[in-house]
Amino acid sequence: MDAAFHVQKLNVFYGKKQALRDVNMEIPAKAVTAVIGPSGCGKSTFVRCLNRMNDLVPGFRVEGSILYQGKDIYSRGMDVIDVRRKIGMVFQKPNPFPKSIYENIAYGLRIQGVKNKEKIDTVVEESLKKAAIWEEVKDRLPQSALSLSGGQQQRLCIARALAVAPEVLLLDEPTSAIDPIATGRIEELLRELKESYTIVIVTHNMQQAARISDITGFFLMGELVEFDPTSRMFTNPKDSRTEDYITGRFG
Amino acid sequence: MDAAFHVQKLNVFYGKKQALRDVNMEIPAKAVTAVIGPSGCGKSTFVRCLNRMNDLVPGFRVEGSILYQGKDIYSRGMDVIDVRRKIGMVFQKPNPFPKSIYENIAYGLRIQGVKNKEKIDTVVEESLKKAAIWEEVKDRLPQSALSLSGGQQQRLCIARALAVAPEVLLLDEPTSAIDPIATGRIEELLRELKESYTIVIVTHNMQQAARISDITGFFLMGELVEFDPTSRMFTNPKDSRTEDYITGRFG
Amino acid sequence: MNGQETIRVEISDHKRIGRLADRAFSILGLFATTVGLAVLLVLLIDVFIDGYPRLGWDFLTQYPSRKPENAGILSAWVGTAWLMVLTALIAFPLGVASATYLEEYGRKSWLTGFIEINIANLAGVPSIIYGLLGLGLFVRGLNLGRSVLAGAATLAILVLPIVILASRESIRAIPASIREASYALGASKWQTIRHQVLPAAMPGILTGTILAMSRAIGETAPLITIGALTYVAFVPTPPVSLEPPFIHPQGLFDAFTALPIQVFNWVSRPQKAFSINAAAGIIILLIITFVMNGIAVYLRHRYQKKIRW
Amino acid sequence: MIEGALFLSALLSVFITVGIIGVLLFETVSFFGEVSILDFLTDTEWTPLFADKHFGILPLFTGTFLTTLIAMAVSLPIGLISAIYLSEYASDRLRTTAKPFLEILAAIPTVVYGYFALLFVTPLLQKIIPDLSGFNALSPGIVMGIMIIPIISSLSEDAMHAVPNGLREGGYALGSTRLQVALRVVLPAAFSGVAASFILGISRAVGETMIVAVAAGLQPRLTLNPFVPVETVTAYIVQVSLGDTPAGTIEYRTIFAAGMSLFVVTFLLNIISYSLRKRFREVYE
Amino acid sequence: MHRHFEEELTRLKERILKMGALVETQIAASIKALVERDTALAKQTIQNDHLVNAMDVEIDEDCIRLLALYQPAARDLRFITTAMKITTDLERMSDLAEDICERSIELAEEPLLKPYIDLPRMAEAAQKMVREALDAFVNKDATLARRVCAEDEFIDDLTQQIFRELLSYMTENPATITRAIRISFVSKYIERIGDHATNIAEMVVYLVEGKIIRHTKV
Amino acid sequence: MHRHFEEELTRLKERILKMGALVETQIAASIKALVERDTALAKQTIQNDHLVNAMDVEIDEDCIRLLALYQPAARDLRFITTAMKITTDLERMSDLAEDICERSIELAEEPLLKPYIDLPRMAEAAQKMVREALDAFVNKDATLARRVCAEDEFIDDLTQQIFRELLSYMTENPATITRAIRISFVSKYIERIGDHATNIAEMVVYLVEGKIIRHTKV
Ligand SMILES: Nc1ncnc2c1ncn2[C@@H]1O[C@H](COP(=O)(O)OP(=O)(O)OP(=O)(O)O)[C@@H](O)[C@H]1O
Ligand SMILES: Nc1ncnc2c1ncn2[C@@H]1O[C@H](COP(=O)(O)OP(=O)(O)OP(=O)(O)O)[C@@H](O)[C@H]1O
Ligand SMILES: [Mg+2]
Ligand SMILES: [Mg+2]
Ligand SMILES: O=P([O-])([O-])[O-]
Repeated sequence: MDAAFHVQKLNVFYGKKQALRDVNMEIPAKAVTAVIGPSGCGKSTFVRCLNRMNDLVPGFRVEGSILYQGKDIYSRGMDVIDVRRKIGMVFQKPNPFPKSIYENIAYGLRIQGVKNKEKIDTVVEESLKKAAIWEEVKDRLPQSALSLSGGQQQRLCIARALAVAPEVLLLDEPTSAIDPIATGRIEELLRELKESYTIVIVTHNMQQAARISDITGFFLMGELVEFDPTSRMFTNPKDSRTEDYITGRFG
Repeated sequence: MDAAFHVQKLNVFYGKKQALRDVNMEIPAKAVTAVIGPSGCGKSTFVRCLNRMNDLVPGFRVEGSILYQGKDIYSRGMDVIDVRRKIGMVFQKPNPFPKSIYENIAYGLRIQGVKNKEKIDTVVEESLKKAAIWEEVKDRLPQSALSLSGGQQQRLCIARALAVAPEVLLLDEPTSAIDPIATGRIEELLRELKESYTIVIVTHNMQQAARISDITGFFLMGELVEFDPTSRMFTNPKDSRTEDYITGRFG
Repeated sequence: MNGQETIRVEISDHKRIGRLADRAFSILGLFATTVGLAVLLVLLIDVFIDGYPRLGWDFLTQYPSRKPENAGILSAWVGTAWLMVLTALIAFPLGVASATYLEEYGRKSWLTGFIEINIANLAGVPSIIYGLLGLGLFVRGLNLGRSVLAGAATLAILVLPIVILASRESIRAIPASIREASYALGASKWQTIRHQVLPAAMPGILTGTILAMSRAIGETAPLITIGALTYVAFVPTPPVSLEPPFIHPQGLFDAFTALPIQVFNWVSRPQKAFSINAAAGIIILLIITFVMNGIAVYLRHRYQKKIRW
Repeated sequence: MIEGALFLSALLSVFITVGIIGVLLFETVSFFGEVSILDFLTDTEWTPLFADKHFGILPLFTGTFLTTLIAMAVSLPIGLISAIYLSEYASDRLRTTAKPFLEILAAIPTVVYGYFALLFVTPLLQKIIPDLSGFNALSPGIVMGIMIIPIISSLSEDAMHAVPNGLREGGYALGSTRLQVALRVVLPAAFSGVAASFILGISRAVGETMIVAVAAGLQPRLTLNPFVPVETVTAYIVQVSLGDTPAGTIEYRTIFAAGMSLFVVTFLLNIISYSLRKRFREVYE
Repeated sequence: MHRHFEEELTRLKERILKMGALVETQIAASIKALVERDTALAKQTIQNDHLVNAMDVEIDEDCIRLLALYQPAARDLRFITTAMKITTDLERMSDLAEDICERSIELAEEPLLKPYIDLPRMAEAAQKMVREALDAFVNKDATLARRVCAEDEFIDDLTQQIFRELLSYMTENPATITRAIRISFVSKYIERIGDHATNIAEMVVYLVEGKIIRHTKV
Repeated sequence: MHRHFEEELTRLKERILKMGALVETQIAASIKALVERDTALAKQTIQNDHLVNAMDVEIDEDCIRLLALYQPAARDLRFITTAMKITTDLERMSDLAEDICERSIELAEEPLLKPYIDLPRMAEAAQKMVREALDAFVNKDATLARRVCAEDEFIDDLTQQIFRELLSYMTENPATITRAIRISFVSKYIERIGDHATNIAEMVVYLVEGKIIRHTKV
């Protein structure tokens, strides 16, 4: 597997507090990488570093490097806006814009200055199809996105992220606010999307990591304890701390 | 096992909408009964009927009977306040009163008119001990309950419910707002409490039902599809709908 | 639990009292709630009975007069209209801009903290103080005289905190997740504010602004303080006309009166006939106020229902 | 660039405060150039418009104090009880319909209340209390109280309503009655919000102008008798403004001195109310 | 997720069937080698045993992986645990076929004791049992599975019969002893293959009905 | 929950040990019955097999219950799946002890062929393997487990030796054939017990190291 990200000696601080310590990781392209670990271990911090979402947090500071396709996304020349466009993100709670379904998807194009209505139409349809929600919404594109159910909203958010043609999809506990059936559908979707996208998913739910990921990283107190193929991680982890966590003996 | 509740032909309506249909169930005393089922199937409605918490909902109507220790709790002569005191409840989100830890526990006694400080002190200590949180809070009883962590708050709420000496503890998804480690602690606690209390727990998390309950009821669209010992339910359910739900094939 | 038996005994009495108190309170509460509404009703009826006879077309089209039966509110309502338009034009952009800064840009610092307390305080400063400010600053300081502009500026400053607070509430209600979503798509900060935050917050902002204007419309004291005339037999120059130069800013500097001032003027006179005029004026004033409030309540209701984050 | 413009707008509110204080201070300082502060605070007569000028602010403040007291005596119990009722007892329908109607009370222009107090309430009261004079503190006080009811009931209700339902359920699940839940769980939880509404109500009463200007009479008097005419700080400012007092005269400056005193009092009240509200928010939002 | 898991289960099922087919082939080949005294085939068959072994390990790891990753319950859980046990039985069958081959290599070096008539019949019966047991597994057919269990009688009887016959040979002519014993071992092996098929059938009943019937005859 | 689950695991382990102890007793008793020609003991031992069977079913159900209710992963999962397999082996050992008893009942009705010397030694070695395999399991001791695998050699050799010896008896005196064959079966049974102990040991290695070593010698 090719690596999409090379994370090297990543250290992250919020003010004086260190949130990540010497993280090294090679995130494979076109695969699902899961990030697990107890609350506060730095999972969100980690994925949010991958598209510089954390830049917005006051006091945030990063050391080390994150190479995406060989280029350090934190280097001077890098355009944050561009990084974020290439590396899309989906959040814990579905957060559709309070606009129509159509406008939610179109937004990403509009801010890039795309005006051509036909082009936008095409992208809207394609993105919704990719996110496996087209059938459910195609007759109600002008309706408010808030009228959708939680699970639909989350798929809409995925479609919205796909609309700007990203290469990577970061997901921070995308199903923790969603009922089990909708969760199943999103897991299915992610599995399909990995054919074309590099996916990194943070999850509190170990079973979810087990079900959908190819490779899993286990964080503990800001450290990457183990980074292994998921099936190995769950049957025969290398590190005893991983073993303890996986078998529920942690803490 | 003795039955604590005999639920007979229970039908529940919210206005015109029927939320429960012909539910028959014998809830064993001094055991953990789990209630599972997909969202909206009537789990919460069911447990909230057991201590008449639903009386507060406008449009709520009940048919059939719920015998608790042989007496119908919905009969005319029944004192709601008394029913609720005997049949305590703990909710999804920890809801400590914004008072001191001590006052949270004392509240139940105070509203019953208990004034004796020593008695209250004793009950506060005992309840906190039973809820396995005494050690963590004994030095900070006068502090606000809101200063506790989510998991601690939930145990405090359990302690608060225990303080009025109930016989039954109803819990509606008590750990769904809490991190996994705190959840583990509460599960442990429930298992201990079943020595002395009849426990009914609603949970979205099938694994949780599997882990901690002795007997499980599976609801679907307001109907009680299956009510069986938990180990049977999870290895060899009778009803194919249960099987589908348990194996994640539902929907 | 050892003391449980004794607790039981104490309870039964306690329980009965508890029940009774509960019942009693529900009656008392209903009564307390209706008192206000009853007074409102009485007030409306009283005003209506008093003022109804005087209402009519000429009441709206006549200038005030020393003869009560000839006196009308033309100059008053035109003045009020002028004031409202100008006030809105000043207060709305400033209010929204300020709210946007504080919510979106203002890093937590002593300065933003200070601005925040300051605005909260301004919202509670008695309106008459604003009158004094208007008097000292606009009428005398900037030498605007007792003009429509001075009045509008005073009222704008008076309602500015209301607009800012409402706008801030509304902007704050937009969850951070919406902003993050926008950033994650590669939007810049201003794009995010412009395309997501402000449009989403607009219903709330408008509601707040309308409420602010309905407050402004009834304000009397500050206008009196800056010296609005109580007796004006002309209307300010209309801002546009059909003849060149079409636009006439000089209207801004004309003297003016306003509805509530007219009402106050009439109320203050001992003659019964003027009180009737006052009542009639009040009816007009109330209608405008109620309509604006109605719109605001409707807006708020509608959007509160629709948007659940 | 945009940020700069926005920042200036935000700063404007500071300029307004500076402006208020500046204007008030400017004239007040000149005022105290002519009148000693001691006199101002201790003299029991206020007669700046007479030939025998006295500049004791006390009579004006007793007027304000008296009308405020009456207003709060009316609005506080009614507002609070109705808040509890609406939040804890009333059905959702009643609550959502009653509240906007109550809020209308606060939206009515104060000059209308003045009319009401002078021409309806006073004559009515005179039937019960024969020696009530045509202008008095009682009638505007009561009407002001009515006007303040929604401030207290609505804000208190908001605060109580913001208390998460979980707390109530927690209370009921322990076997509480409705009243016990309302008084022992919800009210304490909403306490700072409720207190903030009280203080705001007081601040409103203190600063209220038109009702008292119309119905309380314009006679500064050091009394706590609610049946006789009095004058409040605010009414005095209106009184002077109505006349054509030229700028620069001592009479002109008195209104700024009175305004300054008023500002200081309401300022303190507002700050207290603000910090209370802030505390409430920190807990529940 | 459930579709994916379902796919995994299907794949698992297919693998087990493939392993079953391989084992059947092994059994058939071993008997063929015996009857036709084809040492080369016997050696080849012994060789092939490692394929079965590899599949055993692979399926086992797969099952454990599925248990770890998907936390199955009820039907799915029974399916996977059954699969784990079935492969053990299949693997043993292959081992037994290997044993048959070893004996047949030895026997091929000595003169023919007598033409094999009953052994191929037994072997056929055993093979049929294996096939039917796996069919029952695939189709979740408890009735078929129960029939398989019953068929074991037949093989057991034949084994007895063969043993008695061989005894008479041996007593008559001690020179045949070694060969006779070898042949008796072969029949024993086939009998054990039948036993393993019975095991599988019993597990199928468990899979379908959730009831462990093994040992119930005791 | 984890404490409770841990308790369940401990209980499972204890049950397996109890079953192991019972199986050891069965093996010892079967050999004793053979050597001392004690038909009563043999019958008793056959009787007792149902206890082992019952434990097998019980432990199996327990394992499936634990898998269903606690969804174990990693170490715990390996432990439970290993347990399921170990009991199968233990149960087969008990079956083999039963077979030994059957043969010993038959042998007891006939004159003694020769004093048993090697068989008890083999049986002892097999018992030791069983004990050690279970010790290894309990203590998660992969080293010990690997040693157990090695010990199997010894038993295999002895089996060969016994068989050769018996062959000579038979060829010399055809009257001994039936008895000799029975004895050779017994040795075969013991050898298989050793094989099963080896299986357990191999699974212990898997449990500890997460590596399936079975068949790796092939
Ligand atoms: N904005 C921030 N300022 C200061 N500290 C922060 C900030 N965000 C996170 N942290 C701290 O950094 C650590 C890692 O936080 P992070 O949110 O990455 O954890 P997480 O693994 O995502 O946890 P969770 O599962 O609860 O989402 C925590 O100790 C947290 O308290
Ligand atoms: N107050 C109410 N008024 C009207 N309908 C209601 C009310 N509460 C619940 N319902 C309806 O009754 C049904 C059962 O609801 P209930 O809350 O008991 O489901 P649940 O199983 O607890 O779901 P969840 O897992 O989402 O908590 C649902 O269809 C719901 O929409
Ligand atoms: Mg996180
Ligand atoms: Mg529920
Ligand atoms: O190896 P067996 O299963 O035939 O004993």
